[in-house]
Amino acid sequence: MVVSTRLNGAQPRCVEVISLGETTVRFAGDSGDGMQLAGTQMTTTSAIFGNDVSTLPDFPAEIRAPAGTLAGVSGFQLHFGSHRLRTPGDRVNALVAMNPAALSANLSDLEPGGVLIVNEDAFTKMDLSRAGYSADPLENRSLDGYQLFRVPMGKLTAEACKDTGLTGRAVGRCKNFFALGLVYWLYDRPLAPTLRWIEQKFGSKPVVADANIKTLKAGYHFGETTELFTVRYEVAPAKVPPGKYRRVSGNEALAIGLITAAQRAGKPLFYGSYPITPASDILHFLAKHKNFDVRTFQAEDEIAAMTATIGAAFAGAFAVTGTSGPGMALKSEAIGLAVMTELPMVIVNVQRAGPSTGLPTKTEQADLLQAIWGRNGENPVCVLAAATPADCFDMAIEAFRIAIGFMTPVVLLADGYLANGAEPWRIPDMDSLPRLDVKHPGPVEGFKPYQRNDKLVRPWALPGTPGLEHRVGGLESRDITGEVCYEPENHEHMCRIRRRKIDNIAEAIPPLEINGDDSGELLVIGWGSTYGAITSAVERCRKKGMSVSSAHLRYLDPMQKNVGDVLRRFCRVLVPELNLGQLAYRLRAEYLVDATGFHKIQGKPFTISEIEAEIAKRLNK
Amino acid sequence: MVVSTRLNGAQPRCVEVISLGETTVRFAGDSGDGMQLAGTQMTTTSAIFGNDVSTLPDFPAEIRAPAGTLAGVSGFQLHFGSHRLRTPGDRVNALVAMNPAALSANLSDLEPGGVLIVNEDAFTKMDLSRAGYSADPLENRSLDGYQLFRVPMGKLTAEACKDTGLTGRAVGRCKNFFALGLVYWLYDRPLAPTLRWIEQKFGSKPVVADANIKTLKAGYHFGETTELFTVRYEVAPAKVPPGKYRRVSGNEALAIGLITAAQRAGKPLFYGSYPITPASDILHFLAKHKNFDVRTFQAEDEIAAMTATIGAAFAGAFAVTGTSGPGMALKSEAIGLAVMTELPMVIVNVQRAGPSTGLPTKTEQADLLQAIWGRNGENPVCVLAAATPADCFDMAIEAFRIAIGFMTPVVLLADGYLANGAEPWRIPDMDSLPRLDVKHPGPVEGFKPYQRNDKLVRPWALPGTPGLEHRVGGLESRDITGEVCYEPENHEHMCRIRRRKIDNIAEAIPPLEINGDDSGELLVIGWGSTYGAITSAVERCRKKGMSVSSAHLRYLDPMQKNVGDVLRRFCRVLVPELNLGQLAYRLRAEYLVDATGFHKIQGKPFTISEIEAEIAKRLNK
Amino acid sequence: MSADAAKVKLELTAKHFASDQDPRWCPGCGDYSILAQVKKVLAKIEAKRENTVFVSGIGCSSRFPYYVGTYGFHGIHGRALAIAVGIKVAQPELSVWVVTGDGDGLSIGGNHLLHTIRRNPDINILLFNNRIYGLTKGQYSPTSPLGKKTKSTPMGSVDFPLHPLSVAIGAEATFVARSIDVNVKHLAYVLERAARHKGASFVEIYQNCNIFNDLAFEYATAKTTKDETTIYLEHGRPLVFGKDRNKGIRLDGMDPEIVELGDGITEDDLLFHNEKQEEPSLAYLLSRMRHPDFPEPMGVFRCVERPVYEDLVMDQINEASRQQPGRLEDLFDEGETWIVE
Amino acid sequence: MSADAAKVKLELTAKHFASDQDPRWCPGCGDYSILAQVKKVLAKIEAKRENTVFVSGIGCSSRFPYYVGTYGFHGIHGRALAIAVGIKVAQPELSVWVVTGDGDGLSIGGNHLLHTIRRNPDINILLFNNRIYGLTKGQYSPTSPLGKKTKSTPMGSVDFPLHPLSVAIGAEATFVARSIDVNVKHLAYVLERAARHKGASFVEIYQNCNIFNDLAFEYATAKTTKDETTIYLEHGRPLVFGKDRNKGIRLDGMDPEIVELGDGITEDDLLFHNEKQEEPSLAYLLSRMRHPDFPEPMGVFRCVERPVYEDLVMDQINEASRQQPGRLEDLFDEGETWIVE
Ligand SMILES: Cc1ncc(C[n+]2csc(CCOP(=O)(O)OP(=O)(O)O)c2C)c(N)n1
Ligand SMILES: Cc1ncc(C[n+]2csc(CCOP(=O)(O)OP(=O)(O)O)c2C)c(N)n1
Ligand code: SF4
Ligand code: SF4
Ligand SMILES: [Mg+2]
Ligand SMILES: [Mg+2]
Repeated sequence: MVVSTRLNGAQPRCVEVISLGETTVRFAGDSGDGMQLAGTQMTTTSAIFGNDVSTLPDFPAEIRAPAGTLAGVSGFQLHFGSHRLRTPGDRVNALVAMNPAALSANLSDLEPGGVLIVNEDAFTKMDLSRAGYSADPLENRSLDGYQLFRVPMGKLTAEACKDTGLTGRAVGRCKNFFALGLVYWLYDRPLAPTLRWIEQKFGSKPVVADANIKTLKAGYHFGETTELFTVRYEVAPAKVPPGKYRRVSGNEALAIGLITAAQRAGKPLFYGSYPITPASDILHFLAKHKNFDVRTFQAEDEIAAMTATIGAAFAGAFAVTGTSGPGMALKSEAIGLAVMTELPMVIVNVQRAGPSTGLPTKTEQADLLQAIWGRNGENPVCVLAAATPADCFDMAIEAFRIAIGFMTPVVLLADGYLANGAEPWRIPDMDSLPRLDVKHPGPVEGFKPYQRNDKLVRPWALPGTPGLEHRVGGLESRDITGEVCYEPENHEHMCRIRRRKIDNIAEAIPPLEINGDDSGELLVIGWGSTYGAITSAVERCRKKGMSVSSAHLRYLDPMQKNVGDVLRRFCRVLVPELNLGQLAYRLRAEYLVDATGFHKIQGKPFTISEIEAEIAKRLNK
Repeated sequence: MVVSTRLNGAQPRCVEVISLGETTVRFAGDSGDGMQLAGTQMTTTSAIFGNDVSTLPDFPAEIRAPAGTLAGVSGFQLHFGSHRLRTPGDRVNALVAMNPAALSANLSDLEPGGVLIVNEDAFTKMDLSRAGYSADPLENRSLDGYQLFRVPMGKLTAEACKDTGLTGRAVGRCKNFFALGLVYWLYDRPLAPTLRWIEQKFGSKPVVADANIKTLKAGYHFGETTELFTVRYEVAPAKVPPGKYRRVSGNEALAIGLITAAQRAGKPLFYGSYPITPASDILHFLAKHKNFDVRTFQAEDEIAAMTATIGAAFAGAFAVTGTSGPGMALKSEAIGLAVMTELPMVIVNVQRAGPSTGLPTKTEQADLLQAIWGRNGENPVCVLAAATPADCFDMAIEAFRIAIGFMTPVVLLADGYLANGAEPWRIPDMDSLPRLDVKHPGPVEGFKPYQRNDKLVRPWALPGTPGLEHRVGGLESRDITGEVCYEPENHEHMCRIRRRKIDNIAEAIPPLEINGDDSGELLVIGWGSTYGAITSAVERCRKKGMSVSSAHLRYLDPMQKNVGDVLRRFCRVLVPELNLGQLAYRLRAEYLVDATGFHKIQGKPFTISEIEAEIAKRLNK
Repeated sequence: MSADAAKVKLELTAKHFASDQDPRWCPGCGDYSILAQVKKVLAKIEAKRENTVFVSGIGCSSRFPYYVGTYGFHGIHGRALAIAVGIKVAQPELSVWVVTGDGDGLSIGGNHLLHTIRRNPDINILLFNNRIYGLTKGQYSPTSPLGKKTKSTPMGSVDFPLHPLSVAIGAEATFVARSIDVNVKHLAYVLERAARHKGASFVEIYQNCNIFNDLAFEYATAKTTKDETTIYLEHGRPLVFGKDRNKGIRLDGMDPEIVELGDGITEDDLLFHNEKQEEPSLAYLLSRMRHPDFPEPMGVFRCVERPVYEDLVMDQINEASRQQPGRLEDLFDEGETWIVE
Repeated sequence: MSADAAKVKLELTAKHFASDQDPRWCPGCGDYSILAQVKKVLAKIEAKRENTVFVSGIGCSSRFPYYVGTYGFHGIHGRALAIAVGIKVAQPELSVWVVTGDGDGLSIGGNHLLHTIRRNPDINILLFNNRIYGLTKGQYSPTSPLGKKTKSTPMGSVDFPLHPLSVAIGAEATFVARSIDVNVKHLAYVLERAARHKGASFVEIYQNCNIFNDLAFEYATAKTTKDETTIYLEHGRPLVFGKDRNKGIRLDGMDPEIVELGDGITEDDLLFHNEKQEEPSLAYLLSRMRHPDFPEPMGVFRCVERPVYEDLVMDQINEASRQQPGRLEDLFDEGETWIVE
């Protein structure tokens, strides 16, 4: 096989090899160019190779914009390295641009002097003008600041496929494998995983498989043999904890977590949802796993999804609803009913950029105070937030642990960045998984639906159980008996109990951990998907000797018991958020600490260096 | 005429006359007993007499509970005095109970030693047991702590009606006039206003008019002639600013204010609403005033009400929607659309006790942070709150002034207590009313829908105007041009502009005033309907020499520019609220001031003495 | 067992379905009668308290669950049906009843009605139509007639009403029926039919709100008029009505018309009711017969079979589990995995 | 003016209704064709840009207003109709068009559809039915057929679909019609009819989503099948169809049946279309004729007169103002007043 000619290490030509600790590559092309596929292949290959990886796709807002236009550009960014990575990378070190539009839309993210590989065949007059170029950037020296490699990928791909029997448009669709092969050579990646994948995927279409394999190898060999490239990179494997791994996006991890929670409790999982970007993939994932007794209900709207979820919780299922910001707003009245009836359920909000429809495919963290306050009356729920794609798995289970442990709705916040971003996930040992024990009362005399235990938690009595017949609803209930009650004192009592019950959750969660010293000049505190950028920035600054630590909140209501303590051990508190200051507001109100915000509200995550720079500024460095 | 025998001042028997500065009377009976009527009659009479008055009805939660039951008790409380009153009274000084249920439900509010007038004819075995009495309280000395007057009102009313031709059940329905007459005698009220009212109301039914007049007088004479009463009260007229007055409830005042605003701008008033207690009366009032070009739209739900209101605002009407807590929750997604499209409108939330359905007929102030934060994304609106029933008029106009001045939705908060409570309202001079000038752009070339003025306000361009054709929507718009725009920087720019525009409103509103000294030991700060109780309590405490002042927020977002200053001039800040601490939370977050709350969440307003006691406690007095 | 003994037993059993709460509707409200019949029918069909759930929204009618000694859920305004579907999907074996009003079910909750009906879960939907908003004290509802004067329409409503049965048939309901609060025998019959139908049973019940819309259905209940203003549907029988049962409904093309029997017109010329007709156009046409132009049909308009939602849901789960039993290990391992040593 | 010249003029005028934004639908999407016809019809009816408002919800179809050079409002999901009613009540003289999708208009927005239709404001409602959620990338919609495999129903949908026209007729719509994106002439005809109808005009337009539900309507558009699978309604004419126009629809009682013409059966035996029939049962029956059992009717199902909402609203305002012109002084003085000196 041709592949055996691969000369690892021994270079046929004089090529310099540069070792990198980490690097970021972005594939960009038209929606039809297969960039997502190229990106995920390289991700898996790098992970198997032993790197730590973090990825982010960038889908166009339009479903299918006309080919060649800016609106139709699709991208996939991969960050891989020989140490722990937490973000998909601040700046792009190498950009593959399959057409002028992809170049135009992505060039600003490429670092000065970065590697720029373009498919020069696509730089036709028509495609240039579709991308809004009046002059060909490959010709007018505008790309002089980059290491530009012009590769006639179209022609070379056609060449590679010549004898495979593949013809016409199908040949064009192999181009992404040419680009991939070339990049594999550039970063010294093994071809085997992708070859395996092609064989599996196209096993039944040998012509296609053959063409893709040939093209991939052609790309690789093009790097190896052409004089174009004089430098090659290697990124050594990282030290990652041993175990079996897979790649998960946040939405996948969240869905897997939900199934796991229900399975560990021996319960059906009910998922009531109305499709909405970027939460829909949770529904899609769950609908594919009905063999785990997952009952998906695509409702007529978010209100039906929410109230059906309440019904399912009443009837004893592990009940979940999932949505994004606007849908969350629609659910707010019904969430109050869940609070009143004190039923356990999980409400997932995969936040996106608002207000209103906003930028529906972009990320943001601006629904925190909506989750806490966005309902009529004193209406407390537990609010959690996941920090990384893989953390969505843990937090989904944690959400259910709290929901059933405290008979309360739990809002679990994720966001578009977590939802679509992916990272390696160490597959947990079955034995390490928490067992969620649910106790339902059996038939008793004189059952009292609002008789509480020492944690103020009422029993979860299931329809179908003789003797426990009772009624719940949105009117105020008398404590203990649960009957409708208009008495003033009972109402105050119940409002306070509902709040105290949520506060009690703080007794059942681990304390907030500090990344860095326990005290110092500056604490950087965040929540949700900013975890990676904050943690990495703080590590970098600490390496430079700055007195800074970080802490990350996964529990937003209640907060952990030691949060106030932690805050007060630092002279200053910085709160980076993808909003205009919602956690900062909460910390100030709760602890009277002069926490000040650092805001970005552009539909994009923080880069590490943005936070690094802000830390330096705050420390007057 | 018999009435001429009324011996004002000169008492036919030896009756002691006690002068009171203020007093509180409550009429209580079965829903069918006409207590609301008796109460409002006495209110008008007292107002005409020259007292300051403040009233609160207490409706049963059920529509029509079975006669004689506790659930069916209806009450009306009147506070009148010779000085400025701001609440319907903490404790009841005199209670009229028309049946055992009314006695049982209301006795606990009667002050020890207070006047208790009961209709003894209604204390039958059956009615006693319906009210849950096992023994007759009139007989077993359980009422010894009160000045009990047993009056056979049934018999005496029948007697009074004997020659009028009125028969059967209709006679029974006159009983309330007997009670009213008796109370009129007790408090030395003139009969004339009520006599006039009866004649007007029953002009076409002379038999009924005659019977009611005779009964009213019989009640009065009963007081005068029976030996039962040895004490009589007088409450001198108050010094109130001269002018023409009428009584308004908060809902009436609010509706009048909305009509006034629209009329002053020469605009149709659009009111889109879905019925909900306690906001429905605004709809009812407006629907009766179509001659003011009021276009009421009873929508299929609150979402339709809200979005129709947005449509009406887009088309140039003065657009309003009104609801209560659960409805407000339902509107939250759509309010975001109003924020994005930057259209002027008013959103009224007459708050009630939540969460969820809660105690739907009771009052509460727990929707403040919902109003501010209860939407997805960074989603700022202007939030106002009325302080008294009559203030609803002013705040309705103010809401529109801001809405059109800043092209923004304005949330106006009222509550059940304001909505149903009533006070005298000095009818404003036409000239004193603000003129609301609305400027719509005329036909221009190259119109830009998001081109802002110096206050960041965009133009209100009306469909129907040639050349201004433009499109708005919930997706992020490019500033100035208004077209859909996914650019990161534009999104951040727009999010910040929307927030800054709301903040700019602070430049256009009067500063916060302090009631009392400008600085001192304790500031009591509140918002909404607690105004009366807080202000009166602070005045009382100041009279006792305590170092306490108060301030009241009508502007909740943005707050007035001097709020931080005011707070910091006091050693301590107390925030009484009918919730678990929402304004306190906001003040703490915004100003890092250790504002601490005083909470009541019982569906009832604060009494003056509750706040008085809390002030004393805080001052260690 | 004598007839009396049977009656005693039946009444005892109806009591068996009472809760410990006293109903709090206005004295004279039609809801009382419906409650009594529902309890009787529960007894008759030998429902199990523990396996029965009553779900409602908000409104006078929606207080219903408090008065039945089964499981109950008093929801929020308009959402009873969605709650019920959630319950049904979580526990398909439960018997679920939904009580809603003309405002709750057709105004704010109209969309859930359409979608629940089309999905056809096995629940019984009772819509108490009093043509008014009772609980909020008297605004017009989506079923109030044009011109109706209420608190929110002092000059008369300008909204053309919805007709619950036409809407339900628009969504192609499998079971559609109508009865009246005071006609207790017929009501019990219709309720029992609804209970026994497998699928979403939609029943409109004319209900008098004697406080805010008294006598709205007087035409259909008054001794003097009811025989002329209502017509009782019987499967397979011609549409005959009138005090002397001398009138009938005949079809003129697609238009119904009232004819007098005799004079050459016999029952055979009349429209014959067929509740099992697959094609719902007949049911639709019947739903369009309205007072005062026509006698209003009472009874079962349509009763056809269609797979029920929760069965289809469970079939897929069972099929998927049969094909590949769900094991967490497999779930975790989906897609590509790699081992780090 | 030659026919060509007229055509040129017409096309110029259609351009007159374009906005400055390029449509961003997928290449090949049926929405393009509908946009073109709408602009043409606007030109034909001589609409004024400044007096026309396009309102939509969210969805691919709901991007429509951006591409028309009139006033436009891109609302939130499902609420276009309520926004439109608000506009209409505030400014009754505006010409208001609503563009919605099968998800936007029938799923989340189904209730507003019922209520807008019953109120009958003078607006034109175009529901682009592609039987899929396009914008959210391919979940089944309320009009997707049973068993449909989509992203959210990998084992096939278990929800029986809603049929937009049946739902609209359930709410007793005054104007109901259907057309197809690719049949541009017929589409233009139907759109013009909708525009000219005074009242709520409801038009279902079969629209191909070539990305997520390609060929959903192939049966009705393919040269080889369309003559057998569709039937074009003409007022007063019998229901004839087929490549050779040799088939027709006859009524058997209330059931439609397909018959071949000839052999004793003539057009006179067929069902005659009457769009003006007061009784909507015929329209309902036609809405129930569905592929593959029947050819699907295209054209105007129903077109009847009923007072329009905004007129009734304004009538009351005018009447009230006539009876007593609104003066703020009077408003302030209502009820009892007293003077303090
Ligand atoms: C979200 C919301 N909006 C409005 C209300 C107020 N509300 C309660 S019941 C009701 C209508 C009741 O009418 P109907 O459903 O006909 O029931 P009825 O009282 O006539 O039996 C309304 C508008 C509410 N509780 N919640
Ligand atoms: C409140 C809310 N829920 C969900 C969504 C997501 N969403 C946008 S469009 C859409 C459905 C689109 O389907 P359809 O109306 O048929 O339009 P099409 O794209 O097919 O033209 C959904 C679910 C949203 N934008 N807002
Ligand atoms: S208001 Fe009407 S519907 Fe409600 S309980 Fe009273 S009579 Fe019944
Ligand atoms: S996804 Fe479908 S409906 Fe949407 S634009 Fe593309 S082809 Fe059209
Ligand atoms: Mg009703
Ligand atoms: Mg669609």
